[in-house]
Amino acid sequence: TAPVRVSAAGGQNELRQTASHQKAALRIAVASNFALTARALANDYESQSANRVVIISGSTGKHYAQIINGAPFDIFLAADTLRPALLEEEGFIDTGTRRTYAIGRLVLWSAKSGIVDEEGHILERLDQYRIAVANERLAPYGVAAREVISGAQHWNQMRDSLIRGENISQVYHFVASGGADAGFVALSSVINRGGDAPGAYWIIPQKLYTPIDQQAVILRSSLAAIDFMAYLGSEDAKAIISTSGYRVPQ
Amino acid sequence: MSEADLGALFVTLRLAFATTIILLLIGTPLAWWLSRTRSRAKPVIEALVALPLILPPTVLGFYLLLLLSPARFPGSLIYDLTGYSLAFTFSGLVIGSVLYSMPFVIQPLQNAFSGVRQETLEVAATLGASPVDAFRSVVLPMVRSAYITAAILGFAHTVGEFGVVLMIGGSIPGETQVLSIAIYDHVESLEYAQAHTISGILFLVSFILLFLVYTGKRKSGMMRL
Amino acid sequence: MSEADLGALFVTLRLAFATTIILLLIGTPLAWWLSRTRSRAKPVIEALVALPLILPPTVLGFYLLLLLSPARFPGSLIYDLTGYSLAFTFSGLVIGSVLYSMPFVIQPLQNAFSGVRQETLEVAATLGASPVDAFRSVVLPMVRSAYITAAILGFAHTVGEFGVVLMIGGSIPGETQVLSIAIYDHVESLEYAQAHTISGILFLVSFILLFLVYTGKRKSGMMRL
Amino acid sequence: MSVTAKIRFERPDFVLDAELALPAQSISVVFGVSGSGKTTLLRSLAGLESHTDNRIEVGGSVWQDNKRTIPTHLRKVGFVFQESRLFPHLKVAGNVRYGMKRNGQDPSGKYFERITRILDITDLLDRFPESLSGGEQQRVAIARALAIKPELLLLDEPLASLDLASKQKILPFISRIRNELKIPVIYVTHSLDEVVRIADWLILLDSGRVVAAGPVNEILTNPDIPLMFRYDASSVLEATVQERDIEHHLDFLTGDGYSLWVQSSDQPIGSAIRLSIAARDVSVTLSHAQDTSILNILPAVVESLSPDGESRTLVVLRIGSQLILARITSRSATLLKLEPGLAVFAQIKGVAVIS
Amino acid sequence: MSVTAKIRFERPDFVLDAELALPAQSISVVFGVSGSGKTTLLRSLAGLESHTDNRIEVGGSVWQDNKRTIPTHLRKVGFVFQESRLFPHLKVAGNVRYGMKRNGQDPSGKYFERITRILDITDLLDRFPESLSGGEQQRVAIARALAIKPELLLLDEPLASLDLASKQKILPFISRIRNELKIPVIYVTHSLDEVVRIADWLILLDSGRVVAAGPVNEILTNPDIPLMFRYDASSVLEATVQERDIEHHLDFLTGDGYSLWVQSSDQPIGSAIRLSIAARDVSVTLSHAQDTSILNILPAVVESLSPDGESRTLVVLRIGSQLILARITSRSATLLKLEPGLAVFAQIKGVAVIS
Ligand SMILES: Nc1ncnc2c1ncn2[C@@H]1O[C@H](COP(=O)(O)OP(=O)(O)OP(=O)(O)O)[C@@H](O)[C@H]1O
Ligand SMILES: Nc1ncnc2c1ncn2[C@@H]1O[C@H](COP(=O)(O)OP(=O)(O)OP(=O)(O)O)[C@@H](O)[C@H]1O
Ligand SMILES: [Mg+2]
Ligand SMILES: [Mg+2]
Repeated sequence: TAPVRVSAAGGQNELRQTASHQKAALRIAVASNFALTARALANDYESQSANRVVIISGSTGKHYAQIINGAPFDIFLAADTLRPALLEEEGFIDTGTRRTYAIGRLVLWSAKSGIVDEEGHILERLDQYRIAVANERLAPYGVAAREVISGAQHWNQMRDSLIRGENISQVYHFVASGGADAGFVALSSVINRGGDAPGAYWIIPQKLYTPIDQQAVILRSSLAAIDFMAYLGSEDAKAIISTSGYRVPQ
Repeated sequence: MSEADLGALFVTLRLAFATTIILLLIGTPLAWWLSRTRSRAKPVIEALVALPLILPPTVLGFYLLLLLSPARFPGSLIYDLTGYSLAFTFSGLVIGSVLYSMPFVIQPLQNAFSGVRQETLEVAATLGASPVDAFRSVVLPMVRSAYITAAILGFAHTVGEFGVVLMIGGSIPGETQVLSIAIYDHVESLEYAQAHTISGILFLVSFILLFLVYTGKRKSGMMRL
Repeated sequence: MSEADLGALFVTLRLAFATTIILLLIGTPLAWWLSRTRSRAKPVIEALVALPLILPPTVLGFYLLLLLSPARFPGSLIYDLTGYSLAFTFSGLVIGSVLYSMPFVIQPLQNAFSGVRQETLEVAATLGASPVDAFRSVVLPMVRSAYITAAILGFAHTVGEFGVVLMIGGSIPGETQVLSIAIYDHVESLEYAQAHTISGILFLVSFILLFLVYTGKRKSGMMRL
Repeated sequence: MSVTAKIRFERPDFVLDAELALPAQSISVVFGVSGSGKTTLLRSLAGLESHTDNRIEVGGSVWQDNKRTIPTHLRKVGFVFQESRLFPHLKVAGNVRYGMKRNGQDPSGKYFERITRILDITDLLDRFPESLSGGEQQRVAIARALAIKPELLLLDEPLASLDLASKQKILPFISRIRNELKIPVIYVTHSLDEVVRIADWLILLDSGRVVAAGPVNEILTNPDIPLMFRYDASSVLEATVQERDIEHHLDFLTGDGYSLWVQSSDQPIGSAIRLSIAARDVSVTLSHAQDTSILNILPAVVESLSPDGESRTLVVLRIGSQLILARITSRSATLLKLEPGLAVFAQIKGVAVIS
Repeated sequence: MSVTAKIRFERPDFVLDAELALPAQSISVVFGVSGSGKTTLLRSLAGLESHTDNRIEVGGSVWQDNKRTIPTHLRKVGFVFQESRLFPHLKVAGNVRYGMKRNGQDPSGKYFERITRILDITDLLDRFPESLSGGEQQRVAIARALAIKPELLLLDEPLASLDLASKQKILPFISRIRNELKIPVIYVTHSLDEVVRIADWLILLDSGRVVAAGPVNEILTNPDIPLMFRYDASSVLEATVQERDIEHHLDFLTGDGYSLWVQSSDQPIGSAIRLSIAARDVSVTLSHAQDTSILNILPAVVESLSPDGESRTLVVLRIGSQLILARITSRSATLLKLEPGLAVFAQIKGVAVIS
């Protein structure tokens, strides 16, 4: 199948695509929070297919900037829906390939004992702690955390004392190091540590925040790319994604 | 520039000034010692000073975070003694920046100090100047231009610093959110126009500042070693 | 260390070597010119050289990306002429690193060059040495230690570089993924153990290397300016 | 303030091993070939060579012994180095004032004016050292060291690059400084000729060892001292001003058993002055010559004769109670049949006698 | 290779304005007080002062005129600077060889050995400059400049910090170098005494202006030259070796209308040599003295008299066709009633005559 995209950089992408055709390694740009899961998926995928996969992790904002400037990625697994939608609008993706591949789950985690319990009582006394969140302007998990804090009526007095990370990995470091008492992180980050992340976490009910949809798109169409996207929707993949702490789209 | 960005600018300047001043203060005796000593410890210290350069700043920041955290030693000691945690505070940022920008201050100073001949110090001694007095009245004026270089490198590097601050700062507005992170945030959140504006201002202000410093250096730069 | 990490190490070393060598090559004439000229352009050039320091590396990387991108001028020009895009290639990384590490090489060289007295060059001329010859046979050996400093700062800064590379490199394994990004990725994906290992190795290797360089510098460092 | 010192300092190829006992308020000249350790000796006295095993006492206070070492900056020693070593970042005035401020001198008082005037640097006060000629730099360095009114003055070939007019102005000034401050001065030079007129004491160094030391005239008239020191052999006499020939600007002096006409010293009648007579300026006759331009012809007795190089002979003559040297050709010595005890006349060219 | 130069160079406080025409294969001595522009003159000749409006021609090739300037490194000029300026990163041997390599000399051939031997630095070849004494450094700098076999040799007070023994070895060597390479040598010094024996030409500088220039004897015996240059007044004669007194190591010389005994030059009988006679070594008598140690007593005629300072008189004497100077006290001049035309005897202390 011939590439069907029309874009400012389209012609060049075509050129590069033929040049790198022989390599046949799929380059997948992945949001940092999903990188570990993506690697697990890649391993599983490579065991079933002749295609090779290269995972390039990074922040979604940065990947976006790179893609519109000609980055040689085949597939983009974003951390949100905003960037994929923008890319679609601007004609940088293979039309019709945008879809949700995972839905993030927010937890409130503390590495110390006695701060977080499984019922979420902490929410009432949230303002007594040093809480780390992802920057709500950059990370969907940050937006979700803000909704939760606002719902508990703490946002206004806490807004300027929250410890902000660029992304949830940073929030994880902040909490893990003990520098912050607790933080809003992804479920995937606490359970991917083999369940032995210290302290305790509370899985925040979905009703307290807007679902964190993470979307995937094909940037440069190829048989391999289409094949991988198909795999992403397979039951095998969904199993890996959900054991990693995400919900999968029905 | 939004109010938040202005706040970040202010924090940045405070941080850069504090870091530069501290670095000049501790860098002076250290660089002097390094330039004069024949101790076997010298290459060890020199290597240690240069080391922070090698690690990516975010990683360095990560380890600093582990160090400063009140959850374990040595951060816990500081916490127990002072009731104060250094992580996510301005003081913590200063410590991180000082470590990270250290080589940029030490190395030019050390090089310049090595260029001051023993002979010159001998003359000062025969004229009644104690070592400290001679350092102040002879060495300092002779290496003025190295101090300018050191201060510029240290200051600029702190302004542009990012990874360490990201890790141990926590972007608390007015306390630890610095300009470099603010710009980064704008880029990440696709607010390119704001990013351009702040970068442009930063560039222009820096350029004018640097230009003035270098012009001043040229004017008074007649005296060589 | 995984195979990917080894690949990243290899790319890092190639990048740091290439950058350091290019910087020494273009830094030498530039620093020499800066140390001797009385041109009014001097402070302008000096300010420009120091400027990359001021911007956070990721932001600088962002602008470099805009520059190198084949989607617009001047990247498009290069692309049209060479059929080759610089963004997301090793060459692009080298350009970015050269720009970013420039001040760390220029400044120590310029300072050292300023310390070489006109008198010394005059003697060389009376002994039949052309300016180039005198530079090679007199200036270079006299400022050896500044070259070591410049090379270490340039090399180390490139190894530790991160933001620029992240942006314009795209961290493509084997091509533009460098060690600093590899460590960062491990940290980001919460693979602390791997991060500790690579950081530890990097630290140790760097320390030994720096230690050896500084020991060598000390041994041969008898001759002062 | 007298100086007693015992100095031992080792370098791989060189050992300085010197014992000095210099009178107070005196000028001692250190003389020796290049590399004989003159500079090293001065540096040791100033406390600039470490790892030395010295004992230095100046004017009763101990500067260094095996228990303690007073650091250089507390020694109050004026040092003019062989190279001028001016501070490049200070103007000439700043250089001179640097030490004054640190030694309780008024940095713009009379003394500053006097020193800069005598060293002829008043016009240079506002210039940076790098714009000075070699001799100008050297004069500033001398001014800077003298300005601190030191307790010990060390001069390492201070006048080597200066013209004769400057030398003639600076040398007497150093001599006056010694008297005013009552300090010992140690002066390294290769030109005995130039300094013998102000020197009281002479130290001959060879390969780091003191070959001879003592009052100038004792050393200079001692025919046993090694040849290399004798190129400029001369002798020094003491005398009193008796009368003055104002028209010809001459003084008539008498010493112990002799009298001389010399260029007027402008000292009051009756004052005691010193004379230095270069051996080359003395000739010997058997009879008293008449009608000669040589003013001073004194009866003398040959004390001893010693060969001086291949063609010359150094003759020690006794005039009254004093010894002086004459350097003549060996051929003349043979022709005149000079031998110890012979009564002769010493012809001293009047113009060669200096006060 | 002769030198003709017209040099003009301005500094804020100082203007050098000199015209030179120096004979080929000659040694020209530049003499003048501190700050008179000697160093600046040498630097201009070497092409080290920019913004000059010079015309310099050496041995027929133009080094500089208003059209073009040959850069210093192509001028083949040996320059010994006032300070030694050794390369700190090279050992002594490396310093000396630096220029040799760049001027087609074999850096370890016979010439290298000869130069290092004569300058007595063979033991220092393996040392770094910073471990040398002042005089040692200066000798290395001289060796380095001579080693390139230059077409023009510029020496800025090269022997100022050297002892007499070294001077006596190096000066004749410079004279020999001039003859071997047939080059002009320009030599700055404050010690006329020391150099007059090898100088052919004399240039007197004052405040950047050439006060007088010409063959040594012409200048030295010219009573019109300013006083300040005359402290060491002396004159130079040409003569031929006639016979030799081997026992006393003396030569008998004859010149145009006079004869002299001098310390043997060891030159073959019949060779032409030069003599320098310091004015202070000449005394005047009306009758021929007997029984004196002064070997050389020559009939002479008083040419002119001029006052020299307050108490002395400079007498120009004609001996045969030559002029020589005598410096005597004014009192003697009065007593002897000296006046132009008077027949007298010039007594020249034999030991003062130098070849
Ligand atoms: N770099 C300079 N800048 C300005 N003026 C200078 C510079 N070098 C020398 N001068 C001045 O130029 C004049 C001539 O200097 P020069 O060095 O030629 O003197 P000189 O005859 O060599 O003296 P000396 O015997 O002291 O070495 C002096 O008045 C001196 O102060
Ligand atoms: N820094 C040094 N390191 C090693 N040796 C040195 C050093 N300085 C001087 N010497 C050596 O020590 C000896 C004495 O040196 P010193 O400088 O005292 O001689 P000097 O009598 O002052 O000679 P000059 O008249 O040439 O100045 C010389 O042999 C010299 O080579
Ligand atoms: Mg010496
Ligand atoms: Mg000079």
